[in-house]
Amino acid sequence: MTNSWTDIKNTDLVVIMGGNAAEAQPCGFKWVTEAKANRGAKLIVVDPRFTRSASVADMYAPIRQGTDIAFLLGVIKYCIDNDKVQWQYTKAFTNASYIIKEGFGYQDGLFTGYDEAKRDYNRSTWEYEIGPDGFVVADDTLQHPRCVWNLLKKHIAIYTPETVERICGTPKEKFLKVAQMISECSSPTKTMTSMYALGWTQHSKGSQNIRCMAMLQLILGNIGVRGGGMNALRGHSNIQGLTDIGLMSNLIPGYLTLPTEREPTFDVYMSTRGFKPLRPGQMSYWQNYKKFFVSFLKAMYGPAATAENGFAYDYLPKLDVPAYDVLRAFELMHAGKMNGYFCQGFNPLLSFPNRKKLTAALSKLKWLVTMDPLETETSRFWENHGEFNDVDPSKIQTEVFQLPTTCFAEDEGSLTNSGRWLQWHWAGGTPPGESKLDSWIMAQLYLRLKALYQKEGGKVPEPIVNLDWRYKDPGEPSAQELAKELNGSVLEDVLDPNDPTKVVLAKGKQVVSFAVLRDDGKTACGCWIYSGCYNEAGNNMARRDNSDPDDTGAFSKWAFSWPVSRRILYNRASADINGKPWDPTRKLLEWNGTAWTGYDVPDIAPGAKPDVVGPFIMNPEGTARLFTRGMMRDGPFPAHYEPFEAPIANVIAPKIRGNPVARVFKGDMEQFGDAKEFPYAATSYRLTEHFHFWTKHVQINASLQPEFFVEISEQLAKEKNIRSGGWVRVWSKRGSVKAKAVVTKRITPLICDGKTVHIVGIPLHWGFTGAAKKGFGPNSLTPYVGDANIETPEYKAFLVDIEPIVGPVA
Amino acid sequence: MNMELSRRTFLKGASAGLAGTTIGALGFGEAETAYAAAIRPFKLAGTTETRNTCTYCSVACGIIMYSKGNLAKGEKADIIHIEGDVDHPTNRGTLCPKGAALLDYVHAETRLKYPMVRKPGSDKFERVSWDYALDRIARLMKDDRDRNIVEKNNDGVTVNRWTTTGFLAASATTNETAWATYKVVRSAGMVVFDNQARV
Amino acid sequence: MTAYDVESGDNVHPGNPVTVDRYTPGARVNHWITAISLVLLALSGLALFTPALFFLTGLFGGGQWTRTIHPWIGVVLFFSFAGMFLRFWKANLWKSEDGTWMARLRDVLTGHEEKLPEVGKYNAGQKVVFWAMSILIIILITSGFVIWDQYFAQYSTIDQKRVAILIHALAAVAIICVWIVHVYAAIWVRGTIGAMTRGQVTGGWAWRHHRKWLRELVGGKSH
Amino acid sequence: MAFNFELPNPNTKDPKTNLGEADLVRRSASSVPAPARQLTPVAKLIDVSKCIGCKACQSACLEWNDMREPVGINRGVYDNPEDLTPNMFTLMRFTEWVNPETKNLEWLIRKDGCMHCADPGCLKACPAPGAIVQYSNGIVDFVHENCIGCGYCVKGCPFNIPRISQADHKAYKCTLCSDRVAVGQGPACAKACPTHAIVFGTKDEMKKHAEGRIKDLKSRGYQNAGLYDPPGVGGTHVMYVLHHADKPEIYANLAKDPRISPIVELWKGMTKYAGLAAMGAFAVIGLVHHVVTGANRVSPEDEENAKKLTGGRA
Repeated sequence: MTNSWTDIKNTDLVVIMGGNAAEAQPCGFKWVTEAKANRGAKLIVVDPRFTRSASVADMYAPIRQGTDIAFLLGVIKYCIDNDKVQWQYTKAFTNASYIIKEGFGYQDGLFTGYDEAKRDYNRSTWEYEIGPDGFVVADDTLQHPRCVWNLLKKHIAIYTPETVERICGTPKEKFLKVAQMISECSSPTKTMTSMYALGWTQHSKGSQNIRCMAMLQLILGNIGVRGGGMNALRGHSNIQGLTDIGLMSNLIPGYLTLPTEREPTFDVYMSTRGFKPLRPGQMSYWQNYKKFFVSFLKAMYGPAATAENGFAYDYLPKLDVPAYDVLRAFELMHAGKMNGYFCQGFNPLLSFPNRKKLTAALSKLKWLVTMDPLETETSRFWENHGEFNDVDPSKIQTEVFQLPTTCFAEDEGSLTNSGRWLQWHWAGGTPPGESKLDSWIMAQLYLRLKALYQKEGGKVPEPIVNLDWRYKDPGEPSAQELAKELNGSVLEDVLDPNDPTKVVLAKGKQVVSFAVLRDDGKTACGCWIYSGCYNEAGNNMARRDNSDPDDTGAFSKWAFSWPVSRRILYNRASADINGKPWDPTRKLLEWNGTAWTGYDVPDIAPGAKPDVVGPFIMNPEGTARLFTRGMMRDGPFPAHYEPFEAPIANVIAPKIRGNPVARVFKGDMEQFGDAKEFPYAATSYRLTEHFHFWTKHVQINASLQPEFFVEISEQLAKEKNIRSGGWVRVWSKRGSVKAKAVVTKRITPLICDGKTVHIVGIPLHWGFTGAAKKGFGPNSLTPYVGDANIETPEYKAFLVDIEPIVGPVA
Repeated sequence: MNMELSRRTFLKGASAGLAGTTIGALGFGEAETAYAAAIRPFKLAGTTETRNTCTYCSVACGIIMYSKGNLAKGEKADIIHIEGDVDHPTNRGTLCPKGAALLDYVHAETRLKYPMVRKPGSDKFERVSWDYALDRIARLMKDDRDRNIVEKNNDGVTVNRWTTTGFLAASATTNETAWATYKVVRSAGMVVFDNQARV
Repeated sequence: MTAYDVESGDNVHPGNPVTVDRYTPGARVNHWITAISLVLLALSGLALFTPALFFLTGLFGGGQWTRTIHPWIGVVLFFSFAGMFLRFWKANLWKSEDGTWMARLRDVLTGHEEKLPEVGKYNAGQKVVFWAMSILIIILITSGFVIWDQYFAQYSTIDQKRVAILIHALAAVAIICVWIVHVYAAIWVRGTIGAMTRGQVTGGWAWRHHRKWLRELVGGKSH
Repeated sequence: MAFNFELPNPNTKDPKTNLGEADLVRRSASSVPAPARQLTPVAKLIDVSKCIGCKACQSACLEWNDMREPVGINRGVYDNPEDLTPNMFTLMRFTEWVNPETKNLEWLIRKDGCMHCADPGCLKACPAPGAIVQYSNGIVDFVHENCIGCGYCVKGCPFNIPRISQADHKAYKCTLCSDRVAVGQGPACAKACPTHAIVFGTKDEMKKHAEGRIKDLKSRGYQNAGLYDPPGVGGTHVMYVLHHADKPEIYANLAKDPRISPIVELWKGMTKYAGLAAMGAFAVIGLVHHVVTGANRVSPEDEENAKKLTGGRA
């Protein structure tokens, strides 16, 4: 989220697309109802199903899953065609006026530089034209044919309301009504907020779905303002935190990146991370990269990280592929290239696509360790549960450890919500049996591994034995100790260069924020963006002052939000080029002639002149990108691509299947089904009564939504002679499930490219453990392919067939 | 913990909203002592309150756990009720159907209590001690790492990459646990490393 | 010829005084089971019928027990009465003299039986009681099942239950009234109760109240 | 302040109850002295137009009341359990309704449960003294110690709410969380409701709040938006804001003009008195008759005649 849940009350228009907040985040959705009740805000829901969010919407428009980009580019075109653009904002704060290199082009659904064999682009032409002064060439009049604005207009020209209807199946008049409502928010005094979640990410072009809406929000001037923004609802309580802290194959805490093997030394690694400004006078905040990186290495390896050894740069593993994401992990497992696997509070057997493949993969492991407070299907993947898990234990040689952990009620620490709030919580219950804290388990494993290396020696012991593990009780580091490490501290006194008698930073003190971090090894910081969470002022994550001056919804004294307790990202963009708020009634920051003042912590130097320094300081341009240069693998602009399994061919580029650069492993391409064999467009989702695979263990929730079902329209039910409440079989090229049928008016067939497309909805909460009835999950059916940029599996759009059956004899 | 502060600020912030609603209506004046036979005795009287955050989605609703026994005082604490925290800016005391049933998560029949191991080819879990489990796992890790870690790639670049053992991180553990996990996993050279954000 | 309303077991014993067998032990047991059931039903029913009489639940071990037992006693009553019905229905068929008897109800109540036609084993009054009981018991058992929620809740709508419970109440009132008449008559007409206790009446009683029946008994002996 | 009707966190230290026997205004099958004080009437307002059908109310209700519902099955609908039960005091009822005027689908979701009528049919029908009570703040509550499980309340209720437990044969329904209200809190469902579709306060405040909501709904084109506070039962202490108040029946058959069934009125009214009178009359008549005419005795002549009749043949 660029903004926060409580800020949503400041909006004039909520667009829920690619999400279902009422169902998945009801208490956050409250702020939508508050905006409606108190500001007269309107709610638009665009979704293949008439969801619980739609039930309280002012406008609902159906859309075929996997066609959001066509819809959104259509809206952008509508806004531009009808001059519904926040011009001052677009001109000042985006790269609309920048000139793109000669030779860039787009045609037949492909950008320049496509290599079909590699399924990848040579992205060299997706770049700005750099002038002799080393800065990007711009044309503020937006006349230049190769300026971003004109390229954009050219790129979206095909997305007329007719084309949108043809691709998305959204009736033209509904699309136009939505586009009109959205376009009204181009007024500087009207804001729109975008609420999205996995309905956008779980596609082979998920990143572009989101980026497309971000572009729309930029030309409407809705980024950085109260009641605006791009708000990722996020699924799990600390998914944000785990990502911030970089628990991913290619990440280092704070969105730094793990070196690749093309970066053999510290200096080579840093050389590509200079980030010098691309426009005059810009901050280009990543210029501080080295400070954050060195402080991280000091936090990891302490005294062992020295300037001489490049701060133990060699200890870090170097990647040979972009990332070992979960899909690659299970691909390797399936190929017998992995021996051990840990699942910490994670249930992959139900979470990743193509369950058959997952079971086969897990069966090839030598050993598997699961850590969970609850039973999981993964920890019992080897156990036979009839049709629900049809395996033969005697044929599975995996050694499985099931380690019992505490749950939220029994541990202490902080969680980061989707609004980037780090909130501390306290333990209040005695753990059952011998269950233990996850941190205890990790510490115990580490100490034992370390002891083995110290005793026996072995390959590359240094990173392990030199890991900085100086805790009061090494066997059980306390939450406070770990939190302080994340915040960072001073390792050696830092003296004032002008007056060596003055100590600027005193050894042993917590750093106040990342602003004082250093690249000389005198500071350590586990996660620079969290710096400030636990400084000398104490544990700021535990702050509980819920006062909110002038009811802005900022709650700036509540807990801690990264970075440096900033509540709204890019908040400088809430004011115009002279620093005056776009909407005085929704003031966030204001330039008082010498400094920025207001309700939030400015995300720009307090003295940075408004007409000089752009708001988007993380970009070397200082502006936001309508054209992303080479940053994304599948194009500098979003373009419509069908899902890999689509009921119709790509209307714009019939030859292209799916996202042309999405990674597909050998053997998986053959496992994609086509519309002839599997005529119905399926999608998967959550229900409000359940949370993933956890609440099927919870008696109350199990009773509120007891049994696995699929949802279909009355028309399809009639065609297939399926009775509501009756049993059906649903199958794809990869698997088959049995479910109850819920026949509903909330799903209606769509007409796409002249063809009737029926939608099959498949919720995901059932398995073979817990209190609820045993059932299946959609991952028995879904294809093994992910987003081209971040490899999130394509759960939201795939093909199935369906038939009525006689119920299983229970 | 932090109860007083929050209570104060809560009253400061919220009393205006409350004045003349339920409390006002029921007019706390001469409170009557005996419960009416009709009315269930108030079950939270004398319980210990602990503030926590809902473990489910990223709205991160504030919750209060009510327990018999006080963990902070080293007593055995049995949680008997969980309710939304009205002091919390986001949820304002409300909870969704999952959050409102958190109590049944804490006390779920399928909560795990003891370390278990399933031997190759076996059709059942067997209870083991923590020491057995942890020593065994550490051993398996070391053997696999020593056998398979890639120290240098073909170009002789030091890569210290361990790809034959992987780690999937949780989505509901604390940032502090996440950091401890990161340190352990990365220092071992593991790159097959991911979390729930992927899906 | 055998008489229409002489029942098996009826018999005359010449002597001083003459005695007449009116009810067999079977019939008497049957009667008293029915009688007790009816009384218990009335008491438990009334307890739930009006708060004023709720204290009667005390006799049955409280409200829960009263609610539980009442329908079961009803079942007992139903079968027990069914037994009596089979014994007595024939003798209770309506005859011409019953009309005349009814027409002279005044003389009946003032005890001028000499002014009445001779009647058989049952006079019109007794027959009315018999048939009223029969009909009311059918109504009560039927409506009773409709409101016996513990087992039959799902077989009727709430509206049907409402109607049923009203009918049940009305029928209950009626049957209690009929019962009062029955009991009073037995007390008022001395020598009657013996018929249901010892099973016998004196010849004089038979001569006075059921002369036709007596004649037939005596006549019957001649063959 | 974001929201006006936020409910306080429970006070665990010294919860003082402020609701008791002395506040009873009605007691089933018995009478109570007029209370010394009149509590401000409270009400729960359910704004159907804000409800997202998330079932948080059901969840909170089960949890707070220490009730659990067995795991059922899917019957092709979202309603679970399929109906109110002795454990499940409140239930989301889902209706997919196509608005004939706009042709748009409207997913009508109504939280069903006890309406806490000012004139409670259950209490009127109940034969067990003190099994059902009504407080001066409007709460109608069941006292299980006194309940005999006869099910008369089910027949008396115009909304089909009470359910009889097959386990302990007692009637159950929403208590409006009398135990929470007694100590100055709102019902568990209202505290939990994520969108504040359920709010709780004094009845006057709730009516005022409803007016605002209705204005907002009318501004969004719901011309027939209105408050559901049916006069037929003297008004209720659980009220609805409906976007189509002109046809409550589309909300899973919400009674259009609910009142205690005339049959129940007849049964608990006339029948009772007339019946007792009739029975009394019969008894009295008998007595009088006996006094006037005396016993009907068999005379010696009768015995003689009987002897003659039999002896004649001897």
